Amino acid sequence: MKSIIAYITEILKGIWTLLTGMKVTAKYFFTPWKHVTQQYPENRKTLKIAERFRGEVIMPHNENNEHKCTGCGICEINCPNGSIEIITKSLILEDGKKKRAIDQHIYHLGMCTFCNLCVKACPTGAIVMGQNFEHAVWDRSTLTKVLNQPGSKIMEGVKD
Amino acid sequence: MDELREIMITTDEIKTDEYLINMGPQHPSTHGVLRLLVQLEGEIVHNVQPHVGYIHSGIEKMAESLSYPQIGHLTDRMDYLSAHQNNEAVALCVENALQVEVPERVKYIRTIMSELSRLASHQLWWCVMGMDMGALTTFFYGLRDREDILDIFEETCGARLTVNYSIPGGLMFDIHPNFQRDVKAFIKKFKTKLPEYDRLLSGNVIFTERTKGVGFLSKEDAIAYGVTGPTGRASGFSCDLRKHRPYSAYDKVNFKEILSDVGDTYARYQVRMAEMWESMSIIEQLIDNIPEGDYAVKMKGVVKLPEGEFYQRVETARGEFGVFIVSDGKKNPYRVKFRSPGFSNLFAINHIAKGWKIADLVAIMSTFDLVIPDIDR
Amino acid sequence: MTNEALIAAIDKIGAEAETRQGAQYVETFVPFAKMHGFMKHLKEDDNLAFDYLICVSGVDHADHMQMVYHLESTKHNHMMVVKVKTDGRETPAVDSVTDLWPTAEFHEREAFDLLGIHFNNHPDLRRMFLDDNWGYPLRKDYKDDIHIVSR
Amino acid sequence: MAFNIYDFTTLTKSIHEGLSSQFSPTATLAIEWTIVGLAYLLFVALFGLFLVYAERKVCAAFQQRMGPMRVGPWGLLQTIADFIKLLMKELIMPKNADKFLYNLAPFIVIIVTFMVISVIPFAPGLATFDFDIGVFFVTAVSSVGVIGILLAGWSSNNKYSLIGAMRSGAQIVSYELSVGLSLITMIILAGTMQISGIVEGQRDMWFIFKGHVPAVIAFFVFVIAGTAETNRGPFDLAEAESELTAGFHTEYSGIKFAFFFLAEYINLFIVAAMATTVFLGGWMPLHFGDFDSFNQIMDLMPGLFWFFFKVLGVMFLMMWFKWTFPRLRVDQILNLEWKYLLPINLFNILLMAAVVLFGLHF
Repeated sequence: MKSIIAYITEILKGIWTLLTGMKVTAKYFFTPWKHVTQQYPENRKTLKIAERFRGEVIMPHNENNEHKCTGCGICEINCPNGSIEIITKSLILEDGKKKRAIDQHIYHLGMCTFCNLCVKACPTGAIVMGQNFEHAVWDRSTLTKVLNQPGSKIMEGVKD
Repeated sequence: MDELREIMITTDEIKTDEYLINMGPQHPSTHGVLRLLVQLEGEIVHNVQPHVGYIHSGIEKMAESLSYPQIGHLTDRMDYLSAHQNNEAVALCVENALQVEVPERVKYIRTIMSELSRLASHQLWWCVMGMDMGALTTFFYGLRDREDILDIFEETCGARLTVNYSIPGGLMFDIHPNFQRDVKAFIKKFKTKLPEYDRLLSGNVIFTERTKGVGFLSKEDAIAYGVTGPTGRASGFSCDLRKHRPYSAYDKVNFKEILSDVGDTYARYQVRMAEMWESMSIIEQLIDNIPEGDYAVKMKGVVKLPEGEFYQRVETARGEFGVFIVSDGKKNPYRVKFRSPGFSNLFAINHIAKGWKIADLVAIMSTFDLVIPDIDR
Repeated sequence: MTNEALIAAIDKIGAEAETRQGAQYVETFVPFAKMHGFMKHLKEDDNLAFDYLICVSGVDHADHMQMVYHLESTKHNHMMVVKVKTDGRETPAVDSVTDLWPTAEFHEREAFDLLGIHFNNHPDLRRMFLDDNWGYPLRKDYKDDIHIVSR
Repeated sequence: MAFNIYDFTTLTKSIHEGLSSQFSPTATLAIEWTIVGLAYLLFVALFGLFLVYAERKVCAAFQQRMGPMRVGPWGLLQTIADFIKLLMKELIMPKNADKFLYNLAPFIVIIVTFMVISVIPFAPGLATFDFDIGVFFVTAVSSVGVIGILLAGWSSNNKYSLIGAMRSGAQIVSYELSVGLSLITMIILAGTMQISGIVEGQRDMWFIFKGHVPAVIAFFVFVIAGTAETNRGPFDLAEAESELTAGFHTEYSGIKFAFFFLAEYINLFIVAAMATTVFLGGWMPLHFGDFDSFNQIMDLMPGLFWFFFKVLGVMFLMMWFKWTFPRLRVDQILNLEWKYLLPINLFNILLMAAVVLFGLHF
């Protein structure tokens, strides 16, 4: 008799645990407006990206098309996977002295692992991390970018 | 009666052919590109041979040509669920070698971050565990709650998974102004969600039947096979480095080392569930007491370690992670070896899974919480 | 056990082992011919009881290979490092410690795979990550012009 | 009788008379067969598509998701797009597969579902076959489906498929028993095996209320065993994707896979429809003995509505099971049957016999 009672209580206990589980899922089934899905391309406007989000390396330019990059190459050294190539040129200043300046700051987005080491190492704060994360392209070669805009020059007063 | 006994004896002697099946490299429950060569008789597992190397990325070789801060970002990509702890291990190793004392603030933040990523990792483990057992709904509940932690990471570290937040000398950034508020909000919310996990899965009679008494690992075997982390602690192997060899701010917090002496699949499950509570308690103790100060010490532009061999152990979500750096005084390490927890844990699987069914093998693997890049490196 | 006592206890084993206090842990150098007996002592001696092998690493030095064993005792909670130099670096070989710590089997397979160190009496010495006719990539003289781009 | 206005007998009779006046009796029969066959095909295809969509939406709601949203408004056309995709996919066959059996298996599975579905009364006058042994026919024929699964698993020449098929075989053979016994419990109450008779017997009250305790037990046993028989979670061992990748249909692609897929959902419908017919009064509206005003209000809704309302309710219950519970192991699934369901069932039959014998039912 004892074993029969044990058998029945075992069944009832088992069913009870199943019912508690079903209660959890039912709670969510009957509150469908609490869904966690975000309809991505539709919600672009309301999408919040953290300001520190590391989407790509960018070089901010001011309204006069000026940046802060001196072409020192520290970012290139700090990059673990060779995503940055610095091509410098030498400018001849008014007083006749030669000065190194950036010609092309080449950035291979396709190789970048977004580790932030280049931005951290930059002595002048010329490069920062941008929040854009939609990098899908049809042609891989377009992932190689030149960060300094054509015709841009270095901001006044920025030194190595 | 005697006839019956004879029949029973003969059925024992009936042997069907053993056969081999490949679980993986593409298999839903191997969590990546792990291949298990399983020798089966009917449904019974007789032998499991793990084959790894499908995503061997040569991180140890790569690290030989990188500087120390750069190595840190590679460790993100090994055990991507414990990315922060891996970063921390490298940072601590370099700091110990240079004998740099980091500010208290850094230690506190590192500890909080470690516990957050442990929570995130255990959440993912929980949902995948449910999925491996066939309860697909757990997958979404776990990921839903993990998303909150990833949002906190995104706000403070700038990345959701490969955070690269701890660097030699301190942290990449200071914490975000909203960090404390968000973490507290998350803890408050998750404290209501965790009992729900228990109601949905832990108590479920099907789940307990499938896990209780399945896949035993004794304490001696856990030590012998070097099985650490929650998996080892479920067997009674007291291996919590946070307790035994405290680093960062773990010596300033009160927490229990979760131990179980049962050693079955359910014990491994329960240890992880209890660890989530402990992690939350650690975060709660620290979050309001983060001291003011710098978030990093000024390091030289080029970090050079003194000549010698350095080893640092940290407790990741999966177990003991070790960084072994051999330095010859240059800016690149001479040799780096990562002792990854998954590697040692995985190879105990043959010992555990022998004699159990395929379904149990899947459950056992699930409680091992394997991350394959961690094993392959 | 303090580190001094640990050094004294290890010194008692003999086996031509040189023990000293390293930067972090107690370090011991053992000749490869006597390493297995020495390791057996480390594990079975009640005062030492190094029952947990944390990590086995191989290092390629210019003229020899070195195996580094990180050991811990779960009973006494002390740690030590055992270092074994191999004879030359072309066909290096040391004894396997798989019979003492089963976890060594896989760490040793990894060392064999990446550094080409042979382990005597290893039950199943196969390549682990790489193909059978791949080189030994963690050796310093490893060259791979296709996969390794040096800057 | 109020619900006669929804009776399909007049419709079918008028079609029959119209055709008879135009054609010879043989031709009439042939045309009627064609119409009925096409109607079933259309129903299975459309209802199968609807069920796939419904399952995805229900599962999404359980998981706090939205489910398919892209194709058509609220993703309504998603399953149609999937169906077109499956139609256009290449049919791949393993090199060493047993070609004949491999091709035969999906047809066996789908034919069985058509055979079972033919006896189910959807509404008054809307059932094709109505034998004396309707319930017996359903249990007998539905167990043939396992042959298709076994053939699929064996002929694919894939070990995963084979394990899945063997599991499925063991499972269905055992659970047939519970399905049969729980139906027998109700047959004791109904006193007939004829499906129209069973439905008619529930005119005053559904059997689940009429037979109270034993009927409720039988209902739950039937739903559990029925879930197991359709290879759905938590009893989806035959295709257990985390263990066996896709189980018996691992090697099937394109339309052959679609057959298995469709058959699974139609089987779900069949189990729900049988539960509805035997326990919940089929197309009978909700009636309670002498409450005439209540019964008349209930009669306003057509039988077809009642039938599908109840069927969808039972199906929702089964989906709820699937999306909540973990999967059982192969030995536990047999334990559940032989140690729990079968004894309960046998006891339940005795109880029901006592209830009927002493007239303790309502």
